[in-house]
Amino acid sequence: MSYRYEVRLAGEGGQGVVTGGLVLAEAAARYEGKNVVMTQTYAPQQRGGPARTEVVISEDDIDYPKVLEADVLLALSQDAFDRYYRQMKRNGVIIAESARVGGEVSGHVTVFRMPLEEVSRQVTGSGLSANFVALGVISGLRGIVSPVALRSALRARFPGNGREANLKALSAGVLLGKYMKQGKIISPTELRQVT
Amino acid sequence: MSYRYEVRLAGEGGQGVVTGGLVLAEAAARYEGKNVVMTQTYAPQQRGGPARTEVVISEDDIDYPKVLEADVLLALSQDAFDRYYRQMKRNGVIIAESARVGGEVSGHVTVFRMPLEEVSRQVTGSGLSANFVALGVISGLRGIVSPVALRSALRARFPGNGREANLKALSAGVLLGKYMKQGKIISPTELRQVT
Amino acid sequence: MAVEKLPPLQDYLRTKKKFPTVWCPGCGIGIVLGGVIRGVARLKLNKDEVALLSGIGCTGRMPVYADFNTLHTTHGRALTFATGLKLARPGLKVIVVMGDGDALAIGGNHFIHAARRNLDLTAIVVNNGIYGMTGGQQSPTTPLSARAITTPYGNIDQPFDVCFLAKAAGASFVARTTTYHAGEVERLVARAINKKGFAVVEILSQCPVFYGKMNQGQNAVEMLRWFRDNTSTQSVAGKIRRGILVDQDLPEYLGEYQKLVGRAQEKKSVRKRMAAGASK
Amino acid sequence: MAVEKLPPLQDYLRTKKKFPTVWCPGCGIGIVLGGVIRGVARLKLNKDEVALLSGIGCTGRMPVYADFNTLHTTHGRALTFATGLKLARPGLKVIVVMGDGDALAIGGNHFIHAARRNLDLTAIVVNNGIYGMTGGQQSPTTPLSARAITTPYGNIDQPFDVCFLAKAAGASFVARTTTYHAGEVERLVARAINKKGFAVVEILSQCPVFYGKMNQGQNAVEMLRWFRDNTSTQSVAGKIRRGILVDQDLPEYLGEYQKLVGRAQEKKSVRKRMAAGASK
Amino acid sequence: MTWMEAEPKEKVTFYRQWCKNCGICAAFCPRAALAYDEAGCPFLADPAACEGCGLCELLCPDFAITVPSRHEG
Amino acid sequence: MTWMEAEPKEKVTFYRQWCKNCGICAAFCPRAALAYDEAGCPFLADPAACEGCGLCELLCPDFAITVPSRHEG
Amino acid sequence: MANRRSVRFIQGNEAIAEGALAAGMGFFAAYPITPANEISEVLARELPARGGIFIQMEDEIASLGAVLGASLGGMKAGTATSGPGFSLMQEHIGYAATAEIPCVVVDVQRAGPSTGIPTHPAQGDVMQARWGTHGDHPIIALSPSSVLECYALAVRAFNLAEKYRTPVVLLADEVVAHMREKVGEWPQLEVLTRPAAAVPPEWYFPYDNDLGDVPPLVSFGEGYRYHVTGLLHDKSGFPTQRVDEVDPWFERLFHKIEGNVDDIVQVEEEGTEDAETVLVSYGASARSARHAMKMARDKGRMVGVVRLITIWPFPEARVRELTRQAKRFIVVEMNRGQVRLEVERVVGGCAAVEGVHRYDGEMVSPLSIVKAIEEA
Amino acid sequence: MANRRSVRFIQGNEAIAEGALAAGMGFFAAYPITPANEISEVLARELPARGGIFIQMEDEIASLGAVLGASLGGMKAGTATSGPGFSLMQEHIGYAATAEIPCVVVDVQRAGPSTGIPTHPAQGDVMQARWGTHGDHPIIALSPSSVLECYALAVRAFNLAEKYRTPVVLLADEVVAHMREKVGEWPQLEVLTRPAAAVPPEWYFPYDNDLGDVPPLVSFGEGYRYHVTGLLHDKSGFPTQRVDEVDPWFERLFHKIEGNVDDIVQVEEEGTEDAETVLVSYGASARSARHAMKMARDKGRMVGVVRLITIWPFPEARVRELTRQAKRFIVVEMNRGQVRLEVERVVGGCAAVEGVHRYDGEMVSPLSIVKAIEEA
Ligand SMILES: Cc1ncc(C[n+]2csc(CCOP(=O)(O)OP(=O)(O)O)c2C)c(N)n1
Ligand SMILES: Cc1ncc(C[n+]2csc(CCOP(=O)(O)OP(=O)(O)O)c2C)c(N)n1
Ligand code: SF4
Ligand code: SF4
Ligand code: SF4
Ligand code: SF4
Ligand code: SF4
Ligand code: SF4
Ligand SMILES: [Mg+2]
Ligand SMILES: [Mg+2]
Repeated sequence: MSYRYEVRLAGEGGQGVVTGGLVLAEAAARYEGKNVVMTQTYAPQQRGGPARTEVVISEDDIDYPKVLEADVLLALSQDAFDRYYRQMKRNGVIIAESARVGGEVSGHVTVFRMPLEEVSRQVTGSGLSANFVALGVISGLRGIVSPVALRSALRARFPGNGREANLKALSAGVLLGKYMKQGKIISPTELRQVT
Repeated sequence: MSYRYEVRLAGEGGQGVVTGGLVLAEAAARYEGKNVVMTQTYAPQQRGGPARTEVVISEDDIDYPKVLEADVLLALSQDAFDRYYRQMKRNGVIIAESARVGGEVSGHVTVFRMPLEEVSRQVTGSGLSANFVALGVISGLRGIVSPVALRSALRARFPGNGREANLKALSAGVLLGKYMKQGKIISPTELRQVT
Repeated sequence: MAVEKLPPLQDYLRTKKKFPTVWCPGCGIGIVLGGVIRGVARLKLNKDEVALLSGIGCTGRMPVYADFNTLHTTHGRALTFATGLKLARPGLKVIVVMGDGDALAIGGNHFIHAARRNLDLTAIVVNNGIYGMTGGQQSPTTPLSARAITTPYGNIDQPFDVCFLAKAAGASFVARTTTYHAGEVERLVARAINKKGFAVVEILSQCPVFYGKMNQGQNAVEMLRWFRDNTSTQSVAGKIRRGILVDQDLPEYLGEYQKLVGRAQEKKSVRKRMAAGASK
Repeated sequence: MAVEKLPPLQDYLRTKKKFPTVWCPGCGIGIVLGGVIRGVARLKLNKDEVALLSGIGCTGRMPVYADFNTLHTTHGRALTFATGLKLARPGLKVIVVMGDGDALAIGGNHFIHAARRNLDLTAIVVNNGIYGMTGGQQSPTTPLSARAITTPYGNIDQPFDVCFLAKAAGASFVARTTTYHAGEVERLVARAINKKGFAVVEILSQCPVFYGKMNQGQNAVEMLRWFRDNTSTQSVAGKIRRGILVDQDLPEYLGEYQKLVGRAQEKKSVRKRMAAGASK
Repeated sequence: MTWMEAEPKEKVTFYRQWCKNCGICAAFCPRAALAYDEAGCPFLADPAACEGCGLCELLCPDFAITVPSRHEG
Repeated sequence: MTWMEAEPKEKVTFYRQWCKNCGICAAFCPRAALAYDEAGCPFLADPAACEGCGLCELLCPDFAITVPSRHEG
Repeated sequence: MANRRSVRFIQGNEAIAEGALAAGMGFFAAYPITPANEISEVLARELPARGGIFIQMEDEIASLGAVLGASLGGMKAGTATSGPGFSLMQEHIGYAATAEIPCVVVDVQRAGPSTGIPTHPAQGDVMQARWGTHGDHPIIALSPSSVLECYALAVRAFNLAEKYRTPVVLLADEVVAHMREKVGEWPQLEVLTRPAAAVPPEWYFPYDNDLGDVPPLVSFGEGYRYHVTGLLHDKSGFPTQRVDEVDPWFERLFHKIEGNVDDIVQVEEEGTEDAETVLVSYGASARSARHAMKMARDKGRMVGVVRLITIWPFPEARVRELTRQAKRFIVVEMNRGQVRLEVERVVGGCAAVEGVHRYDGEMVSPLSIVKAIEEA
Repeated sequence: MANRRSVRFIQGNEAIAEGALAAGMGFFAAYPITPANEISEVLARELPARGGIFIQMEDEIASLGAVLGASLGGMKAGTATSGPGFSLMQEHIGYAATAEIPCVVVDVQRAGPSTGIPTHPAQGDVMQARWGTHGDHPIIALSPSSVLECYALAVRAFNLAEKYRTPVVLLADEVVAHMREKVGEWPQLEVLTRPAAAVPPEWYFPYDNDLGDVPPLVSFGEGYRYHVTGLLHDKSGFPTQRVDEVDPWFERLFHKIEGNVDDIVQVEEEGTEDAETVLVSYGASARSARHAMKMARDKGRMVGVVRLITIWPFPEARVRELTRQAKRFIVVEMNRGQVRLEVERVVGGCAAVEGVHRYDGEMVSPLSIVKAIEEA
């Protein structure tokens, strides 16, 4: 079996974890020719309840479609973090929205707490593209899917409005991710420069 | 196993085979202390379709509740006769309404074709009590259930109107049955005298 | 009305197979069957283009006798089958006969929704105020304080006014008559078949064996007399109104659906053209 | 109206457990819940003597939040449970909240039969013209040509007039209001609870997330404005009538059933006496 | 004799096999032209009185009566 | 702070935890007395204007507003 | 004379109605259907005379809905139907199982599938009684074989429903329902009533999984104000999706039935002590089987009968035990082999399993059973 | 680039809808329910654009009723629902089986029983698909495991429905229905259409039992004017109670399915050639099983997977065959052991039968399967 890359995006309804997952998955599937399975879990709440998307990426056939141990967890809410921070691979990475998630994790997992919404606000004027900032970070940091593929997938999903803002957020995330990969810590002012 | 007496009453809806069966069964059950099971088969027709009642009488427990091979078949219609004349015990007796049933039966079964409705009309003024004439015949001829028990059961079933006519029909039948038992053949005129 | 000659009725009946009918002597359902067949004959419809559907009940046994495309469905659901059939075969005249229990107890929802949707169906409710088939239980049209097997102390449920309900639900055509007025049955059924949209004909009918027997021991003749004496084509106090109660032109479902298909196909071709343009 | 003080609302809510609600921001169902609770509070009913039932849907989630005897039944069937509960416990005030799909699509038959039977129940229909819970499909009250997930080319089904249907089916009390008229909700619910017999209150409500979004992208505020501007307590052309549309005194089912019990017991004792006499 | 072939030249024809003796036809004949035989089946007792109105045919629940003048062929 | 204990002496009290920022309350206040803070929650921006009519309480779908003068105790 | 007067000759359906009354049923809602109608007929007359409630509803779905509402209101409640109506009741049967609301559903089986032959018998709904509703759920089903047993099992059905807070199906068949037998005074049978809550409202949890198999059900209107739903729920009755709340509930739900099979399961045996061939049957068919057994024994065959009084939960243990001695099982039923599937599964190759099946609206004849026995 | 454009990343429900369209479905009637809604969403858009009919009905009973009417009118017709709606459809499923009207019912299974957890997966309706309606009747049920298979089995479901004049249940589950996978151009699949009658109207019998397993069904309105009923019927379609007419019909009805299992039954196997332990699974759970198999094989365990594509009729022959070699069967399913009962029955003691079951709304994890494998 070739490597099985497992990404879990979790937060609340309205935070765009499903759209984020979709763009990530389509990028890998349509633009990089990988096998990809995406699943999502719905809550009874119409809006605002817990939302979760899981994307499994592999060169091989994918049997079990859900995340067993995540390579990457995106936690956009405290609840999401608390539920899932344990189900990680060795050397897994957690990217958490610093404005919403607190708490410590010990062990072999790296946690990046980042002001994703703040970044989104800075680049797009609204916090709504935090999901794409996060996708960019994941791409920049772990290289699962290339920024080019992500951009193409995003363009295909958003033919009209929202496209430009989301692309900006994505690029900002990519840059951030690359910085982080180099071990840099980014101050808010640097952030502003980056984006 | 003690003797299992099986009576099948068959005809069309409206001819009173169910009521007849009920009186026969209740006579045996309530007034002679026998075990009795009665079943009936319904047709889709509201009125006028084939109707069938089966009464099984025994001193013992009765398991199978339907007639296997009848001791007595009352056939009030041609259809009833054609359907059931084969399913008889050795030495079984078929009592058939002569105004409605034709056809020959060979073998170890005795067929009495009798103008039951005519008798009923003569004694009660209407042909509707033919079923009770037949019950009387069965009692008189085979003695399965005593006339006294039949009369009591009939009285219990018909508190009000119809009681007297039906009782008359029953008595006529009993007499007829006794005559027949003695091997007598009854002409229409004799009939009139009997009743 | 000029007396118009009808084709011989046996042309419309499965005379060789299924007669005499299962119904009790004097039952009104046979009169309704005659009316329906005369209505069809009056319109000179080809038997192949008529479908007669029913639910379950004594009334539900009607299709067996008529030489159309006939469908005996489940209890209460005939209108749902009719909806599918009519949409799939718009060329068929789809006539649905139902008992009062069939149409309005278990089938009440389909009845009001069919009326609302206004698909071009003809719904005939044979209202005998009782469940005949199952042996005389109350129905949603059993009159107050009437006796039935399940109302031995008199009925306390308000009965439906079938026609008013059909109207409130949105039917295009609503009419009422009785088995005594057999000629009206024929004419109203013909009118209903010709009406574009959901058309309801309520026919008060006699079940002498259960309803009649349990209620003053009326026989068929007495029940027909009651229909004669207690109904009127005028609004008369104390009498049940007969005749056409609603006849309005509302958008019929099939027609609307055809338009919708047009919109959908236009949209699709626009989408295609745009896609073609984009790929240039 | 004199301003009357109400008890603190939290007394009626399961505040510790289930808040905030599952509903989307701006959804009208919360306003209706408030109105129902204020209606109950206004009548100073003991919480133990109130039962709040619902079917399935966004509206169906209402009972969870109210500190009464609460029952979340199956889709469309709440009125049937209510019928059993009320007959078994006549002392309970039984209030049934239903969505438009719940009450009138799958539940339409129970709705008209409950109205016909006229048992003392309070039926509240939260009419948002859409299926909220399942993601925005058309409902039997979706206006003509409106968009829904299952009417991408515009709705072609005639909508029901809920109040007219309730009237035709036999309800004792029928009223209509909107979530914008939240004070009316409270008053009408109180009136409906106090009415002996089957009482219906239809409340036009906003589903901004599906209905609003798919139809001119209206948000909650815009939808409430629409209710304000397009309804009236008077008969005004082009406006939807609000207020009490039917208020009639009909025999209530429980009362009639009590009388029936009396008749039955009398008959039984007569039978017994006759039997006793006969055995002498 | 099959259905509808019975007594073709009469004003009113009866198909006895299908008659269930319900009593409706004679009860409502406006000219009292019908009567019942022993078996309960109707017959045209007063042919002269019959005006061929067809009511008996319409009201018979069992298709046992035809008034030929009202039909084609 | 539990529900309804918030700011008991105000003309209008808000329970922010339940507010979903729907925008209804301020939109319909007849005296335009309400405004929203950064988080989208309402506050009584013009206490003097408020007439205590209670509409904001009635229209809030989330029980996040109380007008204490309209309640007992 | 007094004796004679107390002897009656009545139908199974009437006995079911009288059993339900004896069990304390105060509420009955139904929709007419052949061959269950006599049950309603008796109850429409008798319930009001006792102050109870009889109501004819608009359909079968509504009937069971009303029954569940009444049961939550504190009345023992039941309904009766046949195949087509039983199919329509399936959603509410699942609701009753999930919300744990006691109720009794009488299904008088008639020849199916679909409208079938409404007036003829069958036993074609046996698997449906177990599996007719969606999702996993436990159920109890009983099958009477005589008029007396119609009465006794009606009482027992209500007892089990209350004791285990569960829907109970009384699976009769047209033969037993319409058959008339002689009955005397009814036997005095124990009648169980719903236990009261032992705790005050603040401590009451309608679905407490730590309180043993069956937490007591307090009626609506008695001051306990809890929530009931068909969603999966926590111990208070509120909806939950949490696995740690759902799992213990499921465990209790199934355990209350599976852990009490000794109490719930009843079979009757005749001749099984020394039987090489065991006839497995139930309801009216068991009468054919017993008749055949006697005939076969007369011919010297070692045949016994196990009659299933409880069909669900299936009397697994007893059937398995019998494989120690019996070489053959012949399942006799008026269907195409439904209980036979269970017998095959349970016997697991330890003995031959055959069947004598009939599903065209007629009873299985004892002669065809004897033939099957002799064919070995 | 062309290739990339034809690659889509879609949900199982969308694939089902597209498969139905590819199969020539012209009529779809449904009532909304989670998690089946996307099927309606696609069809509400696509059917009218192709001149077909999409109609949302007032409930599930009406939906299937309309489907049957349309099918008799000559259109291929289907509906989609989930557990609660599937329960309500049971009466009409029996009608379709009895009147032999082709139709497809998609049941996207969600966590039950009752309302359960509407957004979570389960496979709890497997036995219901077989036994949910009253009376004996045959049925076909298929279970897809991937998005591509959602498409392919939708086509196959319509083909089988038409070929055998029978209702076919497409038993999906929430995982497969909502899961997204990459799909390219759909494969070209054979599409069967209803055969025309070979005889003129006078000679046509819609239920001719002498014409082979499946007499052709002529549509209403084509000049054949026959009768259709849910009552047991003779070869013309008219009601009958005659055993000599009913029995041959029953025989053909069951034979058309049971006699054609080779055509109808499909399983997919991996690693069964040398497996000591065989995992039996289907739908989404089969993905867990295959994952577990690979893990176990990595650890040197001889494990294989039989994936049931056809669930009903049960792939009895193949499972029985496997007992020659396999010592253990482990049934993996999102329910409390439904297919497991069938496996136990069929294996008949020739091998151990165990199960890994989960029914709380979550998928079976491959790890728990591996654990079960290793526990032996
Ligand atoms: C689902 C279902 N429930 C009940 C029945 C039994 N049933 C058959 S006909 C009928 C009612 C008959 O009354 P109505 O519809 O008024 O027709 P009528 O016989 O009076 O013409 C009933 C309840 C059934 N066949 N199916
Ligand atoms: C038998 C059944 N069919 C379908 C569903 C799915 N379902 C749940 S809620 C709902 C309709 C919701 O619409 P409405 O009643 O108008 O309530 P709203 O959500 O708009 O308040 C449907 C179809 C179900 N739960 N049960
Ligand atoms: S029972 Fe009543 S409705 Fe049915 S056939 Fe007889 S008279 Fe007609
Ligand atoms: S979906 Fe619509 S009805 Fe449901 S909670 Fe949201 S806004 Fe309200
Ligand atoms: S046609 Fe008219 S007048 Fe002549 S017999 Fe018939 S009803 Fe009487
Ligand atoms: S109306 Fe018809 S069935 Fe009745 S008596 Fe006259 S001919 Fe016979
Ligand atoms: S009480 Fe009335 S005036 Fe005061 S803030 Fe609320 S809505 Fe405005
Ligand atoms: S109405 Fe309520 S929920 Fe909406 S913004 Fe105002 S306080 Fe918040
Ligand atoms: Mg009727
Ligand atoms: Mg709604």
